[in-house]
Amino acid sequence: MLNDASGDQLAQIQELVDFLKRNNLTELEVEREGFRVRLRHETGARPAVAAAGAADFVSAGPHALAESATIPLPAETAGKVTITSPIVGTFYRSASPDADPYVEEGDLVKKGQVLCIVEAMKLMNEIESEVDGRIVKILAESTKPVEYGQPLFLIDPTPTS
Amino acid sequence: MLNDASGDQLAQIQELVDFLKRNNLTELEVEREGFRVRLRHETGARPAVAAAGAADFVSAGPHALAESATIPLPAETAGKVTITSPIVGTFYRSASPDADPYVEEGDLVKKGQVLCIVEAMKLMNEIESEVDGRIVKILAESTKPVEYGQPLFLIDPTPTS
Amino acid sequence: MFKKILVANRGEIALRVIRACQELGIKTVAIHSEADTNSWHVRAADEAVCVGPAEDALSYRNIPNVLSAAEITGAEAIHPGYGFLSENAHFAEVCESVGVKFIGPTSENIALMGDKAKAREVVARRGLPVLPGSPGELRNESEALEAARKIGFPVILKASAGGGGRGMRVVNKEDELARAFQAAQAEAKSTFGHEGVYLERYFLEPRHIEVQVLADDRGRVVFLGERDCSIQRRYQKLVEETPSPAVSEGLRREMGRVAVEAIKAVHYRNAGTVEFLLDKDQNFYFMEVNARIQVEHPITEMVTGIDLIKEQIRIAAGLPLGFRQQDIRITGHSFECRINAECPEKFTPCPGLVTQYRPPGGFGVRVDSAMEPHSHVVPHYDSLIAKLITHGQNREEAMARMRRALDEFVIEGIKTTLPLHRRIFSDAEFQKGRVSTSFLERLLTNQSN
Amino acid sequence: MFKKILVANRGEIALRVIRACQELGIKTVAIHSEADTNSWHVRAADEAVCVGPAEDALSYRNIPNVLSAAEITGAEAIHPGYGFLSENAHFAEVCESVGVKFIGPTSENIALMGDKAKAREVVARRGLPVLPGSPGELRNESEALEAARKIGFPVILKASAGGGGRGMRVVNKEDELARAFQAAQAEAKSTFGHEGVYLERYFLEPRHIEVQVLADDRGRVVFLGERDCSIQRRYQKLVEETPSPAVSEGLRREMGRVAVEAIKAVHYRNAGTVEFLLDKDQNFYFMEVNARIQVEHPITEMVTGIDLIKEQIRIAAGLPLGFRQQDIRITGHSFECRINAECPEKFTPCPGLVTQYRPPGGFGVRVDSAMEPHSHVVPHYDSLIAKLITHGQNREEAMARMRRALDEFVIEGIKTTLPLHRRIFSDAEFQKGRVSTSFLERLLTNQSN
Repeated sequence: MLNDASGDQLAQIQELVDFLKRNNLTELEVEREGFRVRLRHETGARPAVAAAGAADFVSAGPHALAESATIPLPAETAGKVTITSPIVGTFYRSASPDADPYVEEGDLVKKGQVLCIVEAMKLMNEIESEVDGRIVKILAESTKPVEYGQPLFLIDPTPTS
Repeated sequence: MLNDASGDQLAQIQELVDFLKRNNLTELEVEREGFRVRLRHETGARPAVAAAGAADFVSAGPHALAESATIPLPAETAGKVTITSPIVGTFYRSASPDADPYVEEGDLVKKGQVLCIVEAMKLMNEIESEVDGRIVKILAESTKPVEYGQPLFLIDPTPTS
Repeated sequence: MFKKILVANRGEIALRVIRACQELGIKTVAIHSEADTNSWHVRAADEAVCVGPAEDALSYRNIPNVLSAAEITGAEAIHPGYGFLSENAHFAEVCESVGVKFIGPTSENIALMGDKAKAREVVARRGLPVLPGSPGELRNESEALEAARKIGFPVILKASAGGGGRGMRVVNKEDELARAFQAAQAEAKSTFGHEGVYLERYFLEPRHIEVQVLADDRGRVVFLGERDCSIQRRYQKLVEETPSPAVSEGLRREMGRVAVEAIKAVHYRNAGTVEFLLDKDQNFYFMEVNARIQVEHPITEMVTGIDLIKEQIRIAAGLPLGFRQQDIRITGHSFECRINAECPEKFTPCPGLVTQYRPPGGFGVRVDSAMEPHSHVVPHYDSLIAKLITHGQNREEAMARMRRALDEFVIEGIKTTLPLHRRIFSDAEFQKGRVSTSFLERLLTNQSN
Repeated sequence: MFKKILVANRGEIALRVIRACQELGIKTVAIHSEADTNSWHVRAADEAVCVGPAEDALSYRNIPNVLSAAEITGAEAIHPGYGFLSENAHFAEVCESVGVKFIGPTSENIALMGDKAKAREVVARRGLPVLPGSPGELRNESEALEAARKIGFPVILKASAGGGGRGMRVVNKEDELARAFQAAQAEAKSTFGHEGVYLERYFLEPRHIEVQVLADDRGRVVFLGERDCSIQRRYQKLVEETPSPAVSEGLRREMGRVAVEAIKAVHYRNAGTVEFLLDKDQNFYFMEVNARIQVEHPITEMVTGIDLIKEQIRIAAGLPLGFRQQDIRITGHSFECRINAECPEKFTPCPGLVTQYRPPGGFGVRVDSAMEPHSHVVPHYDSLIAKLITHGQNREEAMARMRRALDEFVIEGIKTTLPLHRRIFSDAEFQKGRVSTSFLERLLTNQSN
């Protein structure tokens, strides 16, 4: 166990996580041939309670949106920069319905370049890139609400050599 | 343990988990030939609740008695027979206040021999030995109440060779 | 007043009684089987005594061990809760003979109430409306036929010693009677050990209405409104409410008067419930007296503010009732849901480890339960694990609150009747209060269609 | 009626408001900071919007983000709870201007009530008994001296913009006044950003009595009895009860009449609390109006049966009050304990992981809390984690029930004020109802001796 390549390792750790949850453990530590895994799970009612709660919970609104938005996997984000929404509002990829989007996936952008607008209380807030780099992924859908901290863009920064 | 293929390992850990739960443990650590497993299980409120509950809980009565009685350690009981009270009542080591005790620690007893009396509702119930053997320990105090299943005697049975 | 009471029960009702004692400043002794060593009621009590192995016949129903437990702990009185020894006349009698106060009716009360045909006869003699039926047990088929003709079909055959729907037979026509009589007798014999069978008028879609009464040693009797227990499945109640949406203020007073008369007729003492059948034309008929505190007592407490367990204890201690009929005020409306550890479709018990437990809270919500996070529901006993009770200013608010509380209630790891309760409370007919004892069977039938 | 309400708060009060909405069939939007993503109030709501990082100035008090959250979710109204934006006149005004209903008083109400000296002036002009004090803010020391001489020593200096005991100075003699005035001004300036200070008579061992009122859009005002909040530590309430053991039926009516007059004098709308100081001779003086729902509102609900949050929502929706003064009945007695995550000796906050959590249950016990087993008490906010409320037929029963419930309450992993509450409820003077606002300091002093 745990002595293969890292992809397999993740799968194996996932297995341990499932095992931990299935048995309602709070902590699990496994060590073998130089590998050691220690898991802790604050059992807290989170997933169970959500499941038992109102079905409406994931049916509508920004919460649902945040849940279903394309959240990048840890591997994808490694070394990348995520631009998140600094405010609550509505996400627009272009300045007006007729205008072209500020950026597309694959575009090269400069630090300070406008990437999108988040409208809040009739005010258009321009969101700028924090780095030079290439847009890897656009994570929110135009005209849809976004909450504070919601990931909007994934950018692969240009090496500052 | 834990040196087989990973599927077996999980099965083995599962065994440990069951063991942990069955024995109501909160933590278990096993190490063997370079393998180490550590399990934790927040068992729920048991000890915490007792501590937070009424202080009276352990102050009086048969419950307190049962708590404070000399409960033999597992090592002491290995291979020994525990005679428990089959009824609720008052434990007497002798037939009357003036009489000698039925048995003392170290005595050899026969199966069917009367070991003590448990009085319940003015009835004297004679408790007999279930085996031939030697009284290792007397676990209850004369004239004190005993509950159902409370250990009264620890007997080292004579080998039936 | 007593200084120490032994609570001869387990689960939510044991905890309920212990709480009442704590509030009265009375010490408590819990009893428990080996399966319940870690239960909340054991930890909540001041002392605890193990009285036997898991099987209730050998522990919670073990009269010598229960009485010995009272003796060795110096408890002056025993509260039996419901079930187990609560309606055991012999136990009540032995308690009396050894000088331990039985908190409940007298052994004579229990014996008489246990013989339903006889109890009904006594009440009928007072001129009170009794469910039309045979004057007592039926000796043979021809007696049954004669009684049935007098009453008019359909009729129902019931076991004198019975309860919970066992040993019952509905008979629609004369020519069905003979075979049904034999079958009912045989079932009564095999189930209850006594073949006595009686007969009564069978009503279609009746309501089950019961009136809570309190009677002290000095002959004062008051009633505390009624409870509508029409939501049943095979005579097992699942939801109760008070006031009944089918009972007007005038009818309430009249049922209360009859209940008090009936209680006086049988010289009943302590808390009791007079059960009535209410037909579609607002006629009501005395059926029986439940000689114990009932599972559904909390809804009466919610609308009257009166703690029925404390009243039971006070009456047993010889104190007079502290209030008169005119002091009783019914305020608002209350519902109770009995949450059972059962598969909600088939009602098979579903014991196991409760992995998550989060009761609902807030205004107007009461939970009577001995469950905790990580509790084990053991397979040996009743499957009732929690009573969820709500109170509101009116029926609509109490109902909305129940819906909210049911949604909020989290029990994971075992199956419970929570989904069924949610379904009942979102049913339009139920919401309108238009239910009878056949409501639930119909709801369940619609489900499977 | 509103279809969707945004709840601009967290913790128990957010859950309290969400529960009321659920019972009214109104959809809810929770807001939360990044520290509260997994909180119960977030999961209980139909939708949830993260409005900022943990710091409340950037999240729960972030007006643009809170209003945007209402906008993007289509919420028609905002309930502010208590604290945070609840008494922010600017926020109420912005809500009105963007067409989102603020569930609470008008922005003018909030602004006036925030200026305590001015509010008192308005009430005094109606001829109502107001705490003897300076007619408004004091410009300098000589004005202060003049006012103090008129009123008579001892006096207390308070910040107009203040609250919670900050910026207060008791002055016993004339020659202490000048220095105290300067110190109070400086503290007011640094704490509240406004140096305005006023002065009032200082009473030894007064009681803090407040009257709950409801006022609808059409000018109808009712009062719902009083609350005795004398158990305080540095102006932080720890235990509240209703009715007050110090208030007779006649005094209650009189305080209620004055409260209603005061509310009408300031054209107040929605739920509000009129605070009075009650001296040892049963004289009472208007102090201020709390322009929000209060932490201790549940005890009023327990004795009246009226859901104050639902009434707030109904009033905000433009509905008239559904009852008149003569419909209000005070039934029984109620206590509330505020359980804080604090070291019980020094009252320092004690955040952390709650390893065990088991709220008490049963008859007459209500828990308002957003805690669950394995909750995290985060360090960013108020330390109140649960409100334990009991109701009984009389003060004695409500008190016995509180003692029982406090013993039953299990919170492990963090320190809480539970031990202090147990101590208060076993204190003989408290049990007799003989307390004043200095009770708790004395209890704590005795402890350390």
